[in-house]
Amino acid sequence: MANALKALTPLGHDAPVSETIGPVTITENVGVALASLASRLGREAEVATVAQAAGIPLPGPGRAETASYGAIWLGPEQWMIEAPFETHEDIVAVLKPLFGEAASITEQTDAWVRFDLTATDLPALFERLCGHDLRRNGTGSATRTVIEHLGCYVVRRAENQVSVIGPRSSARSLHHALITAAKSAF
Amino acid sequence: MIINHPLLGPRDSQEFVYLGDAALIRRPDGMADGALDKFIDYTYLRDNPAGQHRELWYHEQGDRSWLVVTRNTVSHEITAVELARDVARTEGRSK
Amino acid sequence: MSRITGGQIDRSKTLRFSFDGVAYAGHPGDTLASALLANGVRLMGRSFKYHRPRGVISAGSEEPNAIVELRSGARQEPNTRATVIELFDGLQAQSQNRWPSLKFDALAINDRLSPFFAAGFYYKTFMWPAAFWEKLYEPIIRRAAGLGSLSKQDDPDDYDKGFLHCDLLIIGAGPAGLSAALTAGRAGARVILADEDFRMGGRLNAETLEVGGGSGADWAAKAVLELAAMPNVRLMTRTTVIGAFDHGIYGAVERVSDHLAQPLPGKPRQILWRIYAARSILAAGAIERPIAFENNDRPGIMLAGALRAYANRWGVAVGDRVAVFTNNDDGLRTVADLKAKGLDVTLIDARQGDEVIDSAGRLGLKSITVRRGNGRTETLAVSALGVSGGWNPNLNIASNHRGRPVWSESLAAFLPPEGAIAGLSCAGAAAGAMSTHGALTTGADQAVQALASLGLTASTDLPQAEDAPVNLKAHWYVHSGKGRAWIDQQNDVTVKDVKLAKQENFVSVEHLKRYTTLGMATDQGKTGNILGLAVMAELTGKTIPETGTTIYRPPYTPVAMGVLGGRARGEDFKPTRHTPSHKWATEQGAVFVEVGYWLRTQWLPRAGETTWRQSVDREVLQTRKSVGICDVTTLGKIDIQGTDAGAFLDKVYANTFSTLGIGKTRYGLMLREDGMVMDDGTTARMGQNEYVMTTTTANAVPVFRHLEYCRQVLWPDMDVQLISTTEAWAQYSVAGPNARKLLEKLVDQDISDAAFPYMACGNITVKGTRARLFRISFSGELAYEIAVPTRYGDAMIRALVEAGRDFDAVVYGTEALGVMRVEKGHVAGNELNGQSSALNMGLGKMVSKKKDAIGMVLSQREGMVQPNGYRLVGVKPVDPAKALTAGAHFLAKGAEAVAVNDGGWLTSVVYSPHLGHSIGLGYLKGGDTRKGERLRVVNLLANTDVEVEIVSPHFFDPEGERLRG
Amino acid sequence: MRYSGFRVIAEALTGHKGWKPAWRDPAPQAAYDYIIVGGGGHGLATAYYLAKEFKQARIAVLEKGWIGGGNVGRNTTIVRSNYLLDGNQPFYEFSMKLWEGLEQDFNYNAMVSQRGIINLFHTDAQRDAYTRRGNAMIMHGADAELLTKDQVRQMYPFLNFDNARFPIKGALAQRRGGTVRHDAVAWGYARGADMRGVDIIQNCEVLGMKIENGRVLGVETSRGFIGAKKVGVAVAGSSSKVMAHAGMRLPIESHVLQAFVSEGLKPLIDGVMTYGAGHFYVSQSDKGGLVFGGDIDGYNSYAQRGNLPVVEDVAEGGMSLMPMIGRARLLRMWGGIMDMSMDGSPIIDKTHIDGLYFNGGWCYGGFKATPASGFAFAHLLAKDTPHSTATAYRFDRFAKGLMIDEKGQGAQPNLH
Repeated sequence: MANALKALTPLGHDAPVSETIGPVTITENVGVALASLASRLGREAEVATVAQAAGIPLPGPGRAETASYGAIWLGPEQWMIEAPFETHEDIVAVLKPLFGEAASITEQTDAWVRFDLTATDLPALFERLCGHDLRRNGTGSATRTVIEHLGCYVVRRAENQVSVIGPRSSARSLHHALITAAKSAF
Repeated sequence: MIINHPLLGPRDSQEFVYLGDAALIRRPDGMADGALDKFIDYTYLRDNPAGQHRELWYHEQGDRSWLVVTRNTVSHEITAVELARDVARTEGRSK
Repeated sequence: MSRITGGQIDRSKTLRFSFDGVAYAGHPGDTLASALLANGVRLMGRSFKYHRPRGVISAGSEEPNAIVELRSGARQEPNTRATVIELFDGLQAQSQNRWPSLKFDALAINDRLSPFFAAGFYYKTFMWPAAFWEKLYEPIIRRAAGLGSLSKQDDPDDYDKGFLHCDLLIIGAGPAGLSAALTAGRAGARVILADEDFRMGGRLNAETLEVGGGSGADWAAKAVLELAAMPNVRLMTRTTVIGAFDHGIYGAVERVSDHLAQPLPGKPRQILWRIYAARSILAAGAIERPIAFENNDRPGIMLAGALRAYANRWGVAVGDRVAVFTNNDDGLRTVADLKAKGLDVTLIDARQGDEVIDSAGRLGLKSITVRRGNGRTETLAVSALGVSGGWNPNLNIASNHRGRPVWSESLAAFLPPEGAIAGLSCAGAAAGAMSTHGALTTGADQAVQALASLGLTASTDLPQAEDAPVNLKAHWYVHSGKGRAWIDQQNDVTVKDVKLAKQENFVSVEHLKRYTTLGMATDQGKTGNILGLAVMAELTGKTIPETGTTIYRPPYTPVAMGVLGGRARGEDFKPTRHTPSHKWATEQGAVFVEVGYWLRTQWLPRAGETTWRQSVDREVLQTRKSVGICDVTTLGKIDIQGTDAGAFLDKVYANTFSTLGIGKTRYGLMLREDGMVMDDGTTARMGQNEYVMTTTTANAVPVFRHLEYCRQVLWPDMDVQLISTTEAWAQYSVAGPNARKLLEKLVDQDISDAAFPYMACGNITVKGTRARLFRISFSGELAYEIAVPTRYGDAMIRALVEAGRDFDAVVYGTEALGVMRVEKGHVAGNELNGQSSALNMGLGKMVSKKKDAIGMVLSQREGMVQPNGYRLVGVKPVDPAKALTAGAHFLAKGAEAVAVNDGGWLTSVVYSPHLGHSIGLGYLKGGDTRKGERLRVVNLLANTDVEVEIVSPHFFDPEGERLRG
Repeated sequence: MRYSGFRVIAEALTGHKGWKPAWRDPAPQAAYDYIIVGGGGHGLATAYYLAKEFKQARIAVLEKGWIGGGNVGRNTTIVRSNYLLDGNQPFYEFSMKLWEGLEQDFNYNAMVSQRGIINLFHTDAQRDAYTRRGNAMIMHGADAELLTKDQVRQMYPFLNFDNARFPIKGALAQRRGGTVRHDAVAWGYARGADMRGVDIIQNCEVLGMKIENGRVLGVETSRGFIGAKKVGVAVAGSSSKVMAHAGMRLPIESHVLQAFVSEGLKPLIDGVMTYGAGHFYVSQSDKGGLVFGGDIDGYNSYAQRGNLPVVEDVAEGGMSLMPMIGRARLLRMWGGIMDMSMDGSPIIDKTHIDGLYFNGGWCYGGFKATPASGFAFAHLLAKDTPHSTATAYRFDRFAKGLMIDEKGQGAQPNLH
């Protein structure tokens, strides 16, 4: 609508930044809406049913899946739900009616910065960033770990694509760490 | 150290925050008679064994689970890792 | 010219380098040590205490003597072993710990005075007169001490850290390590093979022994080629495994760029790898040990195996006339190999009763005195002497977990402790298998066993190799003469020092080490410790294992501080957190301050303002006069949902929350179980089962951790779900009489006092954008906190400023925020110091005794409810012109500034532009009953002493009418 | 025998034949008036002062291994009296005064070197806290100064003043702080005690306590039963183990603290420095090694070794504070077992068992406390009343809510 507030990317620009260092391309992704979904105590089965009907996958520990929605396992009975920002800016308003009081749902979209990294040899890059072993954790693996003192989710989207999802306020520090590691590794 | 997370498998202990003796699960009832003495023991006294120790670790840079880790304080060998919530329930904690 | 034929150096290329300013030439494949020896340079350093002339004694990282300052300027590296410095073109090295020159060193006088410098002499003197130790003696000692020097300039290089994972880590790429790697690699296991050398092969490169019918070095080269072709094997040369830590984690340092003049752009100098290994094999070989005799430390005297290594691997003859003094067959190899190179070699075999009893040559070996078994002594003119007292299995890392090494009579050496480190086994010479055949076999066998324990099967296919016995007769030092026989060469510990230690009852091996400094030098006693033990054993009439063992702590060899620090230095020491208004504030020329990892606006100077006070005063006055805007995003926000959320809040907060109505906000006080205040903040009830808790900026993470603890550990059946939303929302405080007017220009809903009263909260929209509004006040003004999704935070601050133009709105920073909260008597960081209870803060009434909340019980202990305990008070100077200082202490008028009179201290002090003078909050003993009293606040660090009046902490609008306006 | 420069010269000229053992190795007697369990710094100092200051006799020190092998043999050698709280500051200042006269007192050069300590601060809140602390120090008779950034820069121009993530804003200084040669402290007290008739018995581990009708009668050891009128326990990291023999649980957890030393370097750092924005403190020994440390590993441990995360954390702090040490090399690292108490402050008190006394909970403040701890414990043992500077170090302070919590971290030992 008119006078709507203008958005900035986590790196503080009008449009997402993409940078290529040797074989690695690091791209800021602002096109995904996020919400945390947690089953209320004792209503896990209900949540599973509703989710299945709505095309929301509920992957197990350490995993990420994509159906109509994407989902990353956060913790016991808790997931991060992904949807296109274009259509789901107010993602909670979309999800709440589905789950009602069976789940606790909280908007997370702007709590995070997401960098999508593509490279032919991602493990060689990530062995300079964190203890998460990409040589053993293939497509569909997703975990939270530490990168340069920052708690980040590392999501293996495909053999050659990984998303690093970190705290939005530290977007610049995280970006700097990724760029530095790429220059060092390749 | 490596903590074998019951849900996530082996993780570097650097992802965790340590609290202390898992006896902290057994928090006294603050409204019961003699609560003061119970709370003084609960809060301040420790077995501090040289050997097997059940202790609370929090997976802060992971899935935010509180774990009960059974670890030898002399060798650092870890023999069991459980979700603290499950342990608390088996020890009778509820609401 | 002492270059001879052969060796693994590339003679087709020449590398220029300098040592102490003199230019020399060497070849790729040389170390600084081999190149210097090839140029006839034997004198390379001076010892620590006596400044004795020293040359190399080894060909590896165990070197105690030939340590130099490498490179110059900011890249200068003190105490670098010439034996492991890979030669590069343009290399510069200087000798160290000498003045004015290496050849003539003034402090060599210490050597003549050595009787006065016996072990531990300094513990017995320099005590009189008392003042002289620090004024005279110690400064002299400090100046004389130390080895090399740092440049005192910032290290210009970068360092990386990394993480590697494998089934099998193999430490050492000699015959045992290569055999293990081939076995495991061929079986398909994930293997890491690490070696500190720049060429794999270990001793095979230094020997003429055959493997599989060809030269050992060739076999090693072929093995490396085969391994390099395996995708499941990672070969890491120039990589030192520095230690074994818990649960199969190993530290390793890869020297990526140390063989270059300087690192390539963007590349690190070194990398610290954290290796996660399911299994590991220590195949680090063995380290030869000398036999101590009088003046056994002259340049030219070295370990027999090193003498052989320089000839075979580097094509260097240390001298043309050579002698070898040995107590085992390995020494005979040196004799044979050097003879084969056409050198004149004399054998002195201790097993025949022959001994070297002395040597001569001030700056380098000229001759040795030999006493034959028949008692006849002779002097031999030699320029090099190789000494072999046998080989010690290099068990260093296997003892990192303090397991006790096991004595072997046949080797007269310690073997690694079995199973002392879970998952680690030993192979080859490190395990006491001293022949090439033994190395190849044990390497393969250990690999098979390690893989089997991981459920992998491997088979072995071993080349033929020698399996000669050691034939050693233990011989530690030569009993002869009154002179000194060196045990720890760098620290100048001699047999005499060990005898003195025994005489003074420093017989425990730990006392021996500490008293004599044996094994404390940069080589950590890799060659010398065993001799010291042996001498002490003889003196006490015990066996060596009875006397003690030597276990090693990490690191295996010294590690640059830089690589342990990695990238975390300078501005990258810790991450930086930026607030949503950061970009805008930067444009405005804001001054920022570190608040934890956050950067917050401290104040916003305007044109013409020359002091920070001018800016802050303006921000405060204008906020109270009209309206001010402040970015409060950094406050922690935790989304709490679930049917038990209200009951849960009653447990974690000292006051009651279950009674809070939907759409309402309440101030909450959170205690630790010990009854002290942990944190405070407001919590808003957004829905039936939905709350938003705010925490202080500093405690956002600890409070979230604590809530998870309460939810999972203490009350596991409560239906409560948590997630942090701190960064999801950009939140701004809008405070001042015109706050509502300003917001009404942006908010799409009715926020009149009736529709949105004090302490209301709710979801709203700002020009169509989803937002949250909370009517809460930290400043004491009519105030709101408005939050929009963070991506709109920049637009929001601009919109607020724009909408504020009609009211001359100001944006204020943390300083003005602090002023206004002190004016209102709100506690913050300086009062929430972890040592204060609700009662101390004047909030005792908030602690409900009707429910079992965390901290309630212990907050009632007698010591915490004393009437004369600390209470929060307001403080103002009697003379408004006088400034107060936070941290100053309360004293009664006329009272002496001593502890018994200490009444408490000022926690926070600000200048209140509203009141026109300095004001403060403080903790004062019995303060709640002392309003109106006149005291002094004294700051002895600045010699200030100000008379003050104790007042209510609520300096401004005590009735709180403004915030309800 | 008395040590002196003249003696050293005389011995040098006669081949060092005259030096006597620094202490005897006597066999344990059947019973003593006083048994001190623990031959570390505190235990040896206790025995020394019991004999010298309180004129007591029939004293034995029992050490399970070799004397001085505990934390006195594995620390960062720092001495200071820059505490904040009334319960602590007088005690540590008393300790500092004892350090100042120690060498002449026990005729052993422990190299007490008051080259000064500075605690850097990086925020206004830290400055305010140090102002409060500095004033408390002076009111207790100690010395303190608040240094400006420029004063710090003059002392140590190589600190990072250019691009620090947390800029240095100033420092709290105590000029009388400094370092002491740690092993020499144990040996000096041992020699001084031995000369006064104290039996120092090494390789003698206490395996049990004989307690009848609420009174301790002696200790069972690896060398047999030894009777005693009074038993004083000063075993630092082993406190819980030893006191368990008396059926006691303590407000203490054992944690590992790592410390580090670099290769020998020509003089760089004159005094002691602590970083306010990371876990790093450093000094340079007379031999030239940089001696430094940081935070404890953070988990209960009786293993005298730590792990990589803390090593890296300490190095990160060091590199951030002084990037010029990048090319200095870490030579050796080791771990000590700290008796971390529930409020970060020690206990010197009687127990509910007659004749059994306890000294522990030193966290990592134990080394600097050695002389005063020994003196105060000896006072308590000899007179059954606490020394005037140690009256707050009671067991019951937790029950009464009178914690001495310098850091304000509450009942979590690994945060102190």
